[in-house]
Amino acid sequence: MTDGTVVDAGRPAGAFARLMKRKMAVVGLVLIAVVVLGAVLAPLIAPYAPDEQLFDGLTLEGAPLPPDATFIFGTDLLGRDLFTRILYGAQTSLIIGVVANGLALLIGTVVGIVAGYFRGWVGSVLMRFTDLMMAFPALLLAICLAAIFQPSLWIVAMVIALVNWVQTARVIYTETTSLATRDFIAAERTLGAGTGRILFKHILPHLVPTIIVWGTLGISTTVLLEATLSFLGVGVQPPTPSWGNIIFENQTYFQAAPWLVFIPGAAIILLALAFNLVGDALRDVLDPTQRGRD
Amino acid sequence: QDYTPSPDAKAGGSITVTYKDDVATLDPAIGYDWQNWSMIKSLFDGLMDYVPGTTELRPGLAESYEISPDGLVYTFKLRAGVKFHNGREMTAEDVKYSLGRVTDPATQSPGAGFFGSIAGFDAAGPDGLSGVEVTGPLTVKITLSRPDATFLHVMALNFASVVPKEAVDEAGADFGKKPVGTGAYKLEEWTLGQRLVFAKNADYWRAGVPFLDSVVFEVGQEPVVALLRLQNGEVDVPGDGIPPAKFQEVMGDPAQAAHVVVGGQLHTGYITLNVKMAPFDNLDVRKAVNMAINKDRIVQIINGRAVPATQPLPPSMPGYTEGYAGYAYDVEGAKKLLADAGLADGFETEMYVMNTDPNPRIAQAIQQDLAAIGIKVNIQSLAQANVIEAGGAGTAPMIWSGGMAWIADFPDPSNFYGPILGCAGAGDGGWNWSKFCDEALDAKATEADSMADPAKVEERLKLWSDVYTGVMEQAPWVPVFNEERYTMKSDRMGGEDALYVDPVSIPVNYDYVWVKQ
Amino acid sequence: MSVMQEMSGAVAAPDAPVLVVDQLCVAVRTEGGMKPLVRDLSFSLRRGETLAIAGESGSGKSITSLAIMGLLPPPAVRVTGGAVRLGGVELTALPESRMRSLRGDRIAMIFQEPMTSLNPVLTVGAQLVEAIRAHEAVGRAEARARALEALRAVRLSQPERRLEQYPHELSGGMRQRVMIAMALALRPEVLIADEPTTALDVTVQREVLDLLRDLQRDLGTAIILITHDMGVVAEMADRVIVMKDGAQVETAATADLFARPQAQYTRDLLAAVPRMGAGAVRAPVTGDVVASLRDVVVRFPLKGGLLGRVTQNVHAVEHVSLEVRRGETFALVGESGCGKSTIAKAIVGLVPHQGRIEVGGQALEGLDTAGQKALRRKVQMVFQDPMAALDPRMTVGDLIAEPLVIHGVGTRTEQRAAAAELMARVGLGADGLDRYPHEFSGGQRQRICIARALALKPELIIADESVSALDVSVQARVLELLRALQAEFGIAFLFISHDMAVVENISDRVAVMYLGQIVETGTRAQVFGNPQHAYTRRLIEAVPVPDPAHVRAAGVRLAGEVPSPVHDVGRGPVRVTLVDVGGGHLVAREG
Amino acid sequence: MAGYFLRRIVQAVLILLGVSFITFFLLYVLPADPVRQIAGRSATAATVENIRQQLGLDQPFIVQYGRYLAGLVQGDLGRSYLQKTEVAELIASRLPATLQLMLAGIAAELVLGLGMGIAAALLRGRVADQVLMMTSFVTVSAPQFVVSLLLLYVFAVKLGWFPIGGYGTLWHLVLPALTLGILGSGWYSRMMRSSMIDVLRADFIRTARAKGLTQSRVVLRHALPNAILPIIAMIGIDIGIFMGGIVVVESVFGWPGIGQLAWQAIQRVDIPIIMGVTLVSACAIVLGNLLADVLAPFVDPRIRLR
Ligand SMILES: Nc1ncnc2c1ncn2[C@@H]1O[C@H](COP(=O)(O)OP(=O)(O)OP(=O)(O)O)[C@@H](O)[C@H]1O
Ligand SMILES: Nc1ncnc2c1ncn2[C@@H]1O[C@H](COP(=O)(O)OP(=O)(O)OP(=O)(O)O)[C@@H](O)[C@H]1O
Ligand SMILES: [Mg+2]
Ligand SMILES: [Mg+2]
Repeated sequence: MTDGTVVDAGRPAGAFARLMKRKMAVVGLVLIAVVVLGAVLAPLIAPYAPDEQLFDGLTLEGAPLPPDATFIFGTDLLGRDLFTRILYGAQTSLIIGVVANGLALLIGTVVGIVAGYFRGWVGSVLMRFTDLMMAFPALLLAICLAAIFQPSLWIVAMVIALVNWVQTARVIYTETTSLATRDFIAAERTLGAGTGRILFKHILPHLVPTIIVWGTLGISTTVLLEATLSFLGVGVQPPTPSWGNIIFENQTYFQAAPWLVFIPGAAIILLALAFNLVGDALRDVLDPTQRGRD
Repeated sequence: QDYTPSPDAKAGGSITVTYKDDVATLDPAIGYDWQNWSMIKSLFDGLMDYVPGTTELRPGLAESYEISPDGLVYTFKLRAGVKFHNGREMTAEDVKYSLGRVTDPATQSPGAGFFGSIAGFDAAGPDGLSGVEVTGPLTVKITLSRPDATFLHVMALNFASVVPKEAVDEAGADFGKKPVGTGAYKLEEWTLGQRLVFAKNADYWRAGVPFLDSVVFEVGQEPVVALLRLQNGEVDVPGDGIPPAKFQEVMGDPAQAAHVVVGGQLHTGYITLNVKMAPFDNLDVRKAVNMAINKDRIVQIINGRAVPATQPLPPSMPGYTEGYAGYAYDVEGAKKLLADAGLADGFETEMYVMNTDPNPRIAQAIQQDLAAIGIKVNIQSLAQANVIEAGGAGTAPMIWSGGMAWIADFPDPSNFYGPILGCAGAGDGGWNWSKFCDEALDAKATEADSMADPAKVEERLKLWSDVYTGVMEQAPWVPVFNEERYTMKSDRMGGEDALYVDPVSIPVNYDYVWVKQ
Repeated sequence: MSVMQEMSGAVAAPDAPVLVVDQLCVAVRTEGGMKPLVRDLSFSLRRGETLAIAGESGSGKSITSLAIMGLLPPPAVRVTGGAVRLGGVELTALPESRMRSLRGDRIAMIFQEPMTSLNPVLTVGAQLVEAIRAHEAVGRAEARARALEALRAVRLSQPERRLEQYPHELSGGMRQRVMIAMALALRPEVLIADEPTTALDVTVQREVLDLLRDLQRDLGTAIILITHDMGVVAEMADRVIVMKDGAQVETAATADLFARPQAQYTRDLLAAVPRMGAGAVRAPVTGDVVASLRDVVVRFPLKGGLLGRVTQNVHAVEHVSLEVRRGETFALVGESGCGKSTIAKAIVGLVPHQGRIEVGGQALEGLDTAGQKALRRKVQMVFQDPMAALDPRMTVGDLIAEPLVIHGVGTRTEQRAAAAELMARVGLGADGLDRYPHEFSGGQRQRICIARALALKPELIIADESVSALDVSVQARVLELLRALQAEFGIAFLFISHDMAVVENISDRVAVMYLGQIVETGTRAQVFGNPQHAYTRRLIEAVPVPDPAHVRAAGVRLAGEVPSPVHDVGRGPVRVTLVDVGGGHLVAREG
Repeated sequence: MAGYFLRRIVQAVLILLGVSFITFFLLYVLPADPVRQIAGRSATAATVENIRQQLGLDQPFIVQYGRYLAGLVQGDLGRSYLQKTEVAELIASRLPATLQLMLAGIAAELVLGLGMGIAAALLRGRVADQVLMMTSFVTVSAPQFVVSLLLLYVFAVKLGWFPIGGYGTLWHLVLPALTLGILGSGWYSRMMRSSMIDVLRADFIRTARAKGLTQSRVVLRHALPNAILPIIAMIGIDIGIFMGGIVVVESVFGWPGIGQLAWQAIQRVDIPIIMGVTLVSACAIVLGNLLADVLAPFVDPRIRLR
């Protein structure tokens, strides 16, 4: 017996407290906070308007300016301040990387778990549908949507969620099939646990590491995917910046103006990394077999 | 007036040319791409041709021609002894067959429309054109339904190339993969999606050309990489020119800059304003837009690879109105015009633009310029096909033409009018994206094109000049700039620069270039 | 095959000790600081000697052996002091690479949990062959031959086929024997056997013990035998260490310990040992039938050939009929792999079966979800392998409260209180509620499983080898608990065990299974007092007697083919017919 | 097993039908007129109509789709609108290159990704682990174009170890495959790391170590097969990702694969090519997933094909 009051302390709080004890997790949370604040407060912090093509932002030959005292991140090919665009771009990229990606992750996980657990015809149907979605040319769908709807951030978020769950579903499916054969699941069934409970209380926690991997890596890929879709006309249209767009527009210039590629690239990596730090720590905190490790 | 190659020109050798996009077809009736345009020119010949590196017409397979005084009958006398690559001699029948083939709807030639002035065009079918008659083994008489001053240019188009019937019949739909012509080169090898090899046609009817033994085309090559390979000595001519991303670097390095060739181009980049849509149906608004665009800034953005445009025609095009100032950049004036039109508070509209660099950037520059006079432009940056569709359907208020650009098919002012500014193209699906249709100007244009008499050239050009200034008064377009071509060639390449920026044999005239060693 | 040896206590071991454990301390890092698990443990082991470590479940026996092997679970558990010397080499400070070359070769270990200790994706053969080849430069074929020999030595049926099978296709006892075969094949100097026979029925246990003894005799292997079975201790050990709470409470030569136990704990321990014939006489139970099985058949298809057609069937359960009444303890005994667990799984609906199973008058087939859920409330099962049956990511408190949560019994606080109480009743402290299964010892996990099964106070509890890993004192406590619950709530038990002594002590009725069929069934008195079937008799005789002085009649070891439940499609085992020899005592006719 | 395959083949055919239907439908409703592209800008309305009729594009959707299917059954993928070449021929000429690149790319991914993942799991918590995981984020976030060009620049142009793009020999294959490998390795390494960490603390790993197996054997023979299950699923997925993402790598390295073909076709609404490429890649993806499902029981014998 410990001090006797441990009972019902409510583990979520405990988990959070434990999370806060980890340096890396705190670093991650701080980074996320910085990005979110940057995005929200962009109009206040940014030195310029995001679409302002500054006269002195280009050389006479029309070349962008490297980072210096005035333009701390340099300027882009239209003479706009990159720092400003990165700040504003964070808004778009956060929505894509966090919301759209999160939604895709959610759909994928649910489909994967359900299909992997039930197998039988339910699983078959779900997985064949997943195969279908995977085999289906997503870009084409994007182009069509672009033509049908007014391009907007929400359309692109929807498309990404619609397209990106597939891979997660596949991986989760395979892992679930394996988990479902484990004895403790059988034990759980004999206790009378309903399917939902088994799926979400007993199988899901074991998938957390995988989900974290896909979730955090998904941030990078969806942010870049957004750029491709916007390029095809589905997403945000110029001059609205997003981190993916900035890279995409400028990638051929990476030798002539490396800052235009590497700075937004670093921003994406940083965001993904931040989530990963938190995710990893969370996973360790939630994973009992890792107790005692710092 | 014909071309004399440099005395240093030597025969022999092989060069490598790269392109990004695959070569779709080498069928002269169908090929209409950047990369196959000049290839087809080297494999085939038409009755007419251009002096290399210039826009001057010269006879091709026709040794000479006669035009009837009313300008309706053209009689071509063909060269004797011209052989197809399959060894057969070319005859007048082949000319008739070829013109019949290209205008037959079953061929689905994108160039069929150019032959609209030939009598019987509207009834064209498998039996050929009634206006083309064989009057001797080597004479062809072509009768027009209306005088057409551009007809000789049309006869110099790839679409008018002479092809042997038996080869077409044999290859069937695959003629584009197994081309047989009379040109300076013949196709030796084609590995789909990878490379094509052209070998010198030893029997070529023009003495002394081509100089090269073979030309190797490598397709699927990223322009940036092509440049790297050029520096490495693996590539002689990067067919897609210098990519924008590399431009500064190349020009800033004297060693590389020495290999750069600059030339004019029959190109205009413009914004269409849909005159059928409010508020662009208001001339003042269109003028205001014209005045609001800071063309110098846009040229700066594309690294000065263009000159600001004042009118639809590019400066190197005959008929260009020298000294015409167009609409000067004048923000205040533009605002005032808008205010006059009752739109002092501006308005919101959309501009379609093709999604490849640098077009979205140019669009954003335009967007900013228009924002300065209160017009809020939303950019729709889409794939080429979607933009063309929106333009044709007339649903796009504004379109930036870049990327789908108008490079002239032939160096004649009429080429900039018909489909893109005339009433003919203003219908649903037509390429006249501003849907501009002015009957009076159309009549004037028809008149100009009827002036087939070579003696009236000056007069005709004046007429065209009037047509285009007339267009500018109505301001359905904002001509933004005329692009210049910057390309490169390797050390070993010989022949004057004009051959590498040939205004007609775009991008390179393979028949006349040569290698030094 | 050699003839069974006499007790080997007399084998002299004159040379220096092979293994010395000196003041060993092991601790686990917790949020509240370092918590000791083993304290100042010292002992030494000579060549050919058998040292038994007995003691309370959770007293640190497994941890000690892992510490010797250098395999303490990272990162939390660490050696914090003391030394382990193997032939003069200090092991705790040895670099991993040197340690590795010793493991398996000079010092081998048989782990407590057989289910999770074998790699699920490698065949048994691959795992055996690999162990042999890791230490000896022998060819694949030779290693395979040796592996086969080792499997034969532990008397697995159809050893050739077993080589190609995966662990999940074997019964618990079979897996345990594979583990033993693996250690035996390596012929180490020191063998640590952590509850090696726990999962084995008595006849096999007997053979395995004999085998260990042969090994010891032939190779001079020193054995550390961790067991809670005082019978095994009495038969096997030269010396005994009794542990409690991570420390040694007593050590003595086996005979001395049994004759003159010094510490109070040891005395309690010995007193708690169940002895054959000691069971109290119980009144016959005449309650309603809680569960009845009629002609139940379970077969597992085995696929072979290119197209994966079913070529053979495992006839795990063949035409089994039995009834369990309210308030009664029905024991199912039989050798490993005879189908006991399969019957249990069939009753809870985990394996498809033919025949009719009724629980509380309800047939299993055709139940809807709600009906199934209601049924689950009536029947609870305690799985054979506790580690595998507990969700490793839930705290023990949540695990025990799980059935209450599922069936919506009580509020969260009530559930937690109930969990704490159940923990206490199975002899675990409430501080364990917030720990996770892997932080417990084997026996503790078994108790967690039992607590979980008790939570709902079901009508029938199926206990599959549920007290096998418990030390006798705890076992006694748990059995006492079960009995109390039975008295209080009329719970019926289907008690699956190979421990004949326990069965004899607690059961009302007994069924003896052999190769998927019941060969003898009747009341405890009938079966134990008057065993009719030869197999039953053999089982009873094989029970180790917790008395070092006891001299076993020199029986003959089983020889020849071990019978197998696998038959080609279309064939099957001969069906036995049971005849009543009086008073409901059914016995299979032999012949 | 045989029944399983039969069922999966039927399912695969259904999936392909579904894909073909949806794709065809999307192309049908796509507001971009292929006939306009074919007819060219000087064409009259009559010419356009004529071509539309010739191609049967004036027919109702169902008729068009039915015709396409009828052709498909006979192995006829149609003729490209703009290239006027048999689509089957175009694809056949490019498929080998793409397959080569895909296989080599997956191999590179696996070697790099699994290697990094295993190393990171074993070095868990150390600096090397953090560096490796950082690397995985960098590779996942890196724009394909930049990575391709950087590799080309360093290894082909500067060091001259490899040809500057092109197709043919094994030597040509190295850089593009490596590029794909680098770009995809991040996923594998992260997955592998997390999967491996889970497996490494299983009881049977302890058993393996108790046998005195070498570390490499414990990792490769015991942990890897257990950890690789999710990876197998990923290989099936990867085929799809490759099909979508190979365009840039192919174009930078001048690799004559179907990625470039597809990209050009999409830009110009060359419906027969889009359809053909879509079907071929759908086949590859379905096959890849089938393979992943069929392999799963081999990796984990507890899983049964059903
Ligand atoms: N990873 C761990 N973390 C924390 N505590 C642990 C861990 N493993 C074991 N323990 C604790 O250490 C003590 C000794 O465990 P050990 O496994 O050695 O017991 P044992 O003597 O083998 O018992 P049994 O006979 O039940 O197997 C137990 O109280 C157990 O709860
Ligand atoms: N999933 C399966 N596939 C194939 N055979 C199986 C499977 N499960 C069990 N068996 C076989 O069925 C038989 C009975 O197994 P069961 O687990 O019921 O034995 P048991 O009596 O519980 O033995 P033990 O006392 O060793 O646990 C064994 O021969 C076993 O190999
Ligand atoms: Mg133990
Ligand atoms: Mg069992």
